[in-house]
Amino acid sequence: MNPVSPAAAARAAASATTPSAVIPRLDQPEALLEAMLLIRAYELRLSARSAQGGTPSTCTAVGQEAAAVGVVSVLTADDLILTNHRSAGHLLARGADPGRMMAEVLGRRDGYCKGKSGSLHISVRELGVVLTSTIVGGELSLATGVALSQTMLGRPGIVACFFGDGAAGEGIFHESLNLAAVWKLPILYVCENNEWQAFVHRRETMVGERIAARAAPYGIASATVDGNDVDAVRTAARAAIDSIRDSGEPFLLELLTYRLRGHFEPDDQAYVNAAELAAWQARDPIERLKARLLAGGGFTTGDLNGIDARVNARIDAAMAFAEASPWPDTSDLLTDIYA
Amino acid sequence: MNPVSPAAAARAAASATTPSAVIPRLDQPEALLEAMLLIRAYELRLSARSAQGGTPSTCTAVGQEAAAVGVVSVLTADDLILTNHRSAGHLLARGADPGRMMAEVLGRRDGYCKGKSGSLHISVRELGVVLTSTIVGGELSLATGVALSQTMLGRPGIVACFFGDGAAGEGIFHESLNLAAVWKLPILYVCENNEWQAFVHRRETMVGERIAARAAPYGIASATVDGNDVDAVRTAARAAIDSIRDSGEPFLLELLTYRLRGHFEPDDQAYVNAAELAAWQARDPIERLKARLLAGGGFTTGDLNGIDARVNARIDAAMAFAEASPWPDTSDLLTDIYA
Amino acid sequence: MTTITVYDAMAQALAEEMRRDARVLMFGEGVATKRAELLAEFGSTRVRNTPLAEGIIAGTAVGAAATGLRPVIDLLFAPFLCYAMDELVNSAGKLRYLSGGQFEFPLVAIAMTGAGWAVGSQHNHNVEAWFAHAPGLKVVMPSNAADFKGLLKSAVRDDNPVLFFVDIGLLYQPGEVPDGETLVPLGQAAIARPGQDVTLVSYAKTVPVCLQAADALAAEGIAAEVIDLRTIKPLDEAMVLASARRTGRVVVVHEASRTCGVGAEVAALVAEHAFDSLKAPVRRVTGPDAPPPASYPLEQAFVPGVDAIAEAVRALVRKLH
Amino acid sequence: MTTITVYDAMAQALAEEMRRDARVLMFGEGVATKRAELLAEFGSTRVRNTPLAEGIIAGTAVGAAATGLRPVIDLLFAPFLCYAMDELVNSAGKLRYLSGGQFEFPLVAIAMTGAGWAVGSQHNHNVEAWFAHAPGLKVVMPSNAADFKGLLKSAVRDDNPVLFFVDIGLLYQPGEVPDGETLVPLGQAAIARPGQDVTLVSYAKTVPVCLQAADALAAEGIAAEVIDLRTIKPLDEAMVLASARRTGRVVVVHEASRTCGVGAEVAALVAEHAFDSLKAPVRRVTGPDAPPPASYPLEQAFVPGVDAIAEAVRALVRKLH
Ligand SMILES: Cc1ncc(C[n+]2csc(CCOP(=O)(O)OP(=O)(O)O)c2C)c(N)n1
Ligand SMILES: Cc1ncc(C[n+]2csc(CCOP(=O)(O)OP(=O)(O)O)c2C)c(N)n1
Ligand SMILES: [Mg+2]
Ligand SMILES: [Mg+2]
Repeated sequence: MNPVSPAAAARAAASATTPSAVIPRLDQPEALLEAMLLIRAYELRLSARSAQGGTPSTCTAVGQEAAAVGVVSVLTADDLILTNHRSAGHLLARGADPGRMMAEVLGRRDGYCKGKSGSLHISVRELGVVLTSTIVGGELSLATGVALSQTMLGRPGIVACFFGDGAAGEGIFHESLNLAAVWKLPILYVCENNEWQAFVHRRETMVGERIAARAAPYGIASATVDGNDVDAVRTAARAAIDSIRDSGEPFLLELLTYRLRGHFEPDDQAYVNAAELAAWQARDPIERLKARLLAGGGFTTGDLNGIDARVNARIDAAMAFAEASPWPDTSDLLTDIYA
Repeated sequence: MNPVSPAAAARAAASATTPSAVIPRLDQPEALLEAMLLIRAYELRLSARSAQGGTPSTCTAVGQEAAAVGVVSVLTADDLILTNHRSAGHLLARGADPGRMMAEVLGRRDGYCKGKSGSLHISVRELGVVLTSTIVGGELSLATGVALSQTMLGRPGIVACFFGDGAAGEGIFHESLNLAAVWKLPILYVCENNEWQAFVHRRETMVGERIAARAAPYGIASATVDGNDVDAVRTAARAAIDSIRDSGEPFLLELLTYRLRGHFEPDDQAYVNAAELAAWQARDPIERLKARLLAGGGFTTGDLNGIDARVNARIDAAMAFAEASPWPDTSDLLTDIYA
Repeated sequence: MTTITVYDAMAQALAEEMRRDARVLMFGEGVATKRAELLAEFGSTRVRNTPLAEGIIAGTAVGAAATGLRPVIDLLFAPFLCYAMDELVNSAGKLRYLSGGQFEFPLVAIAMTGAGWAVGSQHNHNVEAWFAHAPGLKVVMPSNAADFKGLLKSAVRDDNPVLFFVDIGLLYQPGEVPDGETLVPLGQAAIARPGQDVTLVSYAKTVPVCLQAADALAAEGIAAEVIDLRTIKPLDEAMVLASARRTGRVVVVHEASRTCGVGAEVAALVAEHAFDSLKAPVRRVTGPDAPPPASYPLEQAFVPGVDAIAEAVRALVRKLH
Repeated sequence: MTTITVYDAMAQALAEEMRRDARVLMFGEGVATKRAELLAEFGSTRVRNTPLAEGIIAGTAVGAAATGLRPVIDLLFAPFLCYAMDELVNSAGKLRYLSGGQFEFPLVAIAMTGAGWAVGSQHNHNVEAWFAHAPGLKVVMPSNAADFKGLLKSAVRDDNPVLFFVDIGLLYQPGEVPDGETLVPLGQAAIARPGQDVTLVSYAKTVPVCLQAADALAAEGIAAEVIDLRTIKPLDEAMVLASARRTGRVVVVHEASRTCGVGAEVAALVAEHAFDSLKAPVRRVTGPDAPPPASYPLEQAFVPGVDAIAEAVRALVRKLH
């Protein structure tokens, strides 16, 4: 017999799961804006490139930058993140290198997943972004186990699980919430309700307007907030995390936002109601933050242009890095299957 | 082209799905009691037999007879029923022949499913008891389709789908409710909350006490009622069905009851809290109905003994029929796979 | 003959069958959005979007099929079938049998799979063998526009549950489709190219690859027969075995992973029932036992190529010539 | 050596591994109720009941395995795996690969299957081949108490997701189990009985049936070698092929349905890699492509019996003697 105490096991395993890369501090308005601009620029650059052909398409979250940055900015380095097919915002806000992300999207060797993932399931373990799944609902099924490890191995971080309004239609959403409630797992369920589920409007898929209403039967606390207002998102996410830490129980945060581009590039959005789209374009989270900073935040147009320029330079460099990255070797086809 | 109108298609398909066997009228107290006694006697007879060995075991619903009889008694011949592994009550209340049911349990040729089902998935199409599944949640996944046929083919009946508190933990429960709400399907979801999910107490599996609370987020009306009081069940089920017919929308009826025997025969119930069991034994639905009939229903003990005797005679005959039924032929192994 | 893509061939099949039989309806995530022409012609009762929930999409189809409708469902990508296994396998595949024949399940479940879009193994995973291994189901996986149309129409008319797999790489391939009613019976393979030296057995996207390999081999004087299974279950054993007995050499080719794949079944059938005619080992050229990767060159390397097929044939022919 | 049942052998394996490694935990529907001795020894944090929801049971195990725990889950009966396919196949099997090797998934998923309890095909359905066909998973299916113990312990120690199938018919079979630490490595078949005339390849409940058939054949002068695969994936191809090359005659026997089953894989391997040694066709004696029925005599008829196996062997030996 060689008994291992849970604490010792935790120490042993900790190195492998505690985020080890540099996680940026996003607590100043400028940093928040820069993160949102970086996400936007990253997604538009890839979209433009794929429109020309020859580059794999992506699911962009243009219009949802405040949701991603708002939540991720209030997480600590100990917290873990699970995300899905529409992950660029979560990853970049957490500090992922846009160059390695682009390399992954292009299927290159320097991608975070050696090119095997492509855009749809990018995990970056050293940043605590684990087990990304493009199966809608996949991350919801895994978050409970990740949170169970956190509690059983005595780790401090909570688990933030990002998913869409569509995912809340999968049965596994319900199973996940129920187990998290019964086992008191420290999970922040973050539903980015962007009104779309691929080519189907959310209203076609449910009676009622709020995903958050689904938390109550499980005894799970919830809140719904304007997801296009980064400050509102931060405040709500902080409160949610406090609730998780105080109660030891999960929380469901619903962020009301909108997918401004199509489901998957290219997408002509012919099926989208033009007035609805226009109304949400007028609520663009980046423009709103910019306006706020200009109005009372002590920023000038010049300041903002400066941030834009920095971001564009980073994206240029990232794309150059990605394009310079070699293709995987054919032998890589058979690696990483078994441990 | 050979266009077929939906109405013509309905006529063509109707013969195959409208219940064609005799469905008993259960509207008098005596008939209700007799149905409940028949179920009890049926289950106890099979349990006693399987305790001796050599007879396949069953999942009994002893203690839940008021739930089955109460709901089934207010259905019309046009309505359809889906049930599960704990189905004897629903089947017998609907008028299934206990002899053919026992033959099925014993795996004999005269069973309703030629012996291929055994006790766990008995369907009787001619009685409108369709698509019985012993996969917990199975009936919930199928009920929506059955109800879709009812509406699209212009058939009058609603669909009553019986399931347990455990099944409400499966994600498919959530998917079923949501689709039924969005597509306005005429489904009476009947949850027999019997406090047990095989060897796990319901309280270990959920926060809160009511399955019915899970209907609200989908905009589905619900009610919770004493499932051991056959009159209360009938009243609630009638109101639920009226609601479905008036609104064209589904309804979730939760019946609070208790599984007085084990999950699957034999089961020593060592894991059951004795006080809880005793409390529920004291609320036995059959004893309650008997007491009511004796107190103010104009029945004498002799009347009730007469019913008991009739029921026992039927069960004796049923068992004799089942035992006399031949085994299937080995060639039956390969029939009924494809249409 | 008209030349149309596989996508359009399927659209024609669906429209024709919905026109013919009012009991046919179609639903799935985005079906009513993406198949706007069906929605326009048949209305929102028969062409429906659904919530994002494969389990209930499939379950609803199964329940509806048993009670008078003839649903066609689009489950998008084959890995999403993982959320619908209970409904497809335990209900559609078994409830006829378990009920002693009381129900029929005339439904078609469509799913896309295969390399071509560089989307990785949560979108690209060839799982047709799972459904061949499960009882009570039929499995179709065509290779060209005419068969897509003719088999989809037959699938809709079949009284059993049919899994209809669409190899992504073929979706926008044009092909000639006969004018007028086109029905291809389920369970019938086709000789895509006759030959007497070796039999290549394949289906879906690797059929054209086998044909290319056959071209290359012809130049070397090796006449390869190419059999397109078209239906995986029921498998046209008679045609496969007849060819194997004629040529004495068999190579099975598919993109799905090797272990317990359709190629294993074909090889086993040949090794059991055409053994006396065999002049050489039965070879399989298949995708590896790996998850298909996203990276384009790796994804391509996953799929059996012309060279690998031709080389497998050469080895067999060399062996005993 | 101590004689214990398969059930007790598994209980010992679980208790020993949980004692050895605090990261091992076990959960499932009724696990804490039914394994009261584990609950008593390891407490309610490490031995848990769950809600009735296979998807989240499996998903939780996968998420926990990737982040430091080593879960064992009991999913009860194999058909219920249909509710956990996404978690097992798309997550556990693929996320290591798709992440470029960032995660490991040391987990064991236990499920029962097979004839014996007359419960019908929604409880009894041998689907081990599905998981052999899916990438990134291991699949174990032992035939006797010692292997159940030794393989379950190895499965718990393995850093990959292991499907551990328990043939119901064996659960209360007694068998000798070595005293002290018992480890049986994954991926290693065993020669259950040596012989030189024919190779019977099998696993789980049909191994003892093959041994009985071998007894009967021995009386007729036919020496059958019986190979117990023990692990379905990775398959011990070397041992199977070596035996096939030695005997020149192979019969594969299992209870699962024939099409695309493990027997197809074994037959295909033999037909490809031991072809030159073959003296007769490769035969399969398997369950039919039907859902297992509940009725006892039909359920028995589903399972390959001694006579069918012996007759298959006789036909091969007759053929070329
Ligand atoms: C199980 C499954 N079903 C369907 C899909 C195809 N699909 C990918 S994203 C998507 C829409 C998801 O909607 P939502 O959850 O709201 O997230 P969003 O894309 O809006 O961020 C769909 C249907 C999938 N990847 N997985
Ligand atoms: C998918 C699935 N999981 C597990 C089981 C095993 N099982 C059969 S009945 C049962 C308990 C069901 O509980 P509930 O839904 O409350 O119904 P009850 O038995 O109490 O009537 C379980 C776990 C099953 N048949 N199907
Ligand atoms: Mg959305
Ligand atoms: Mg219950």
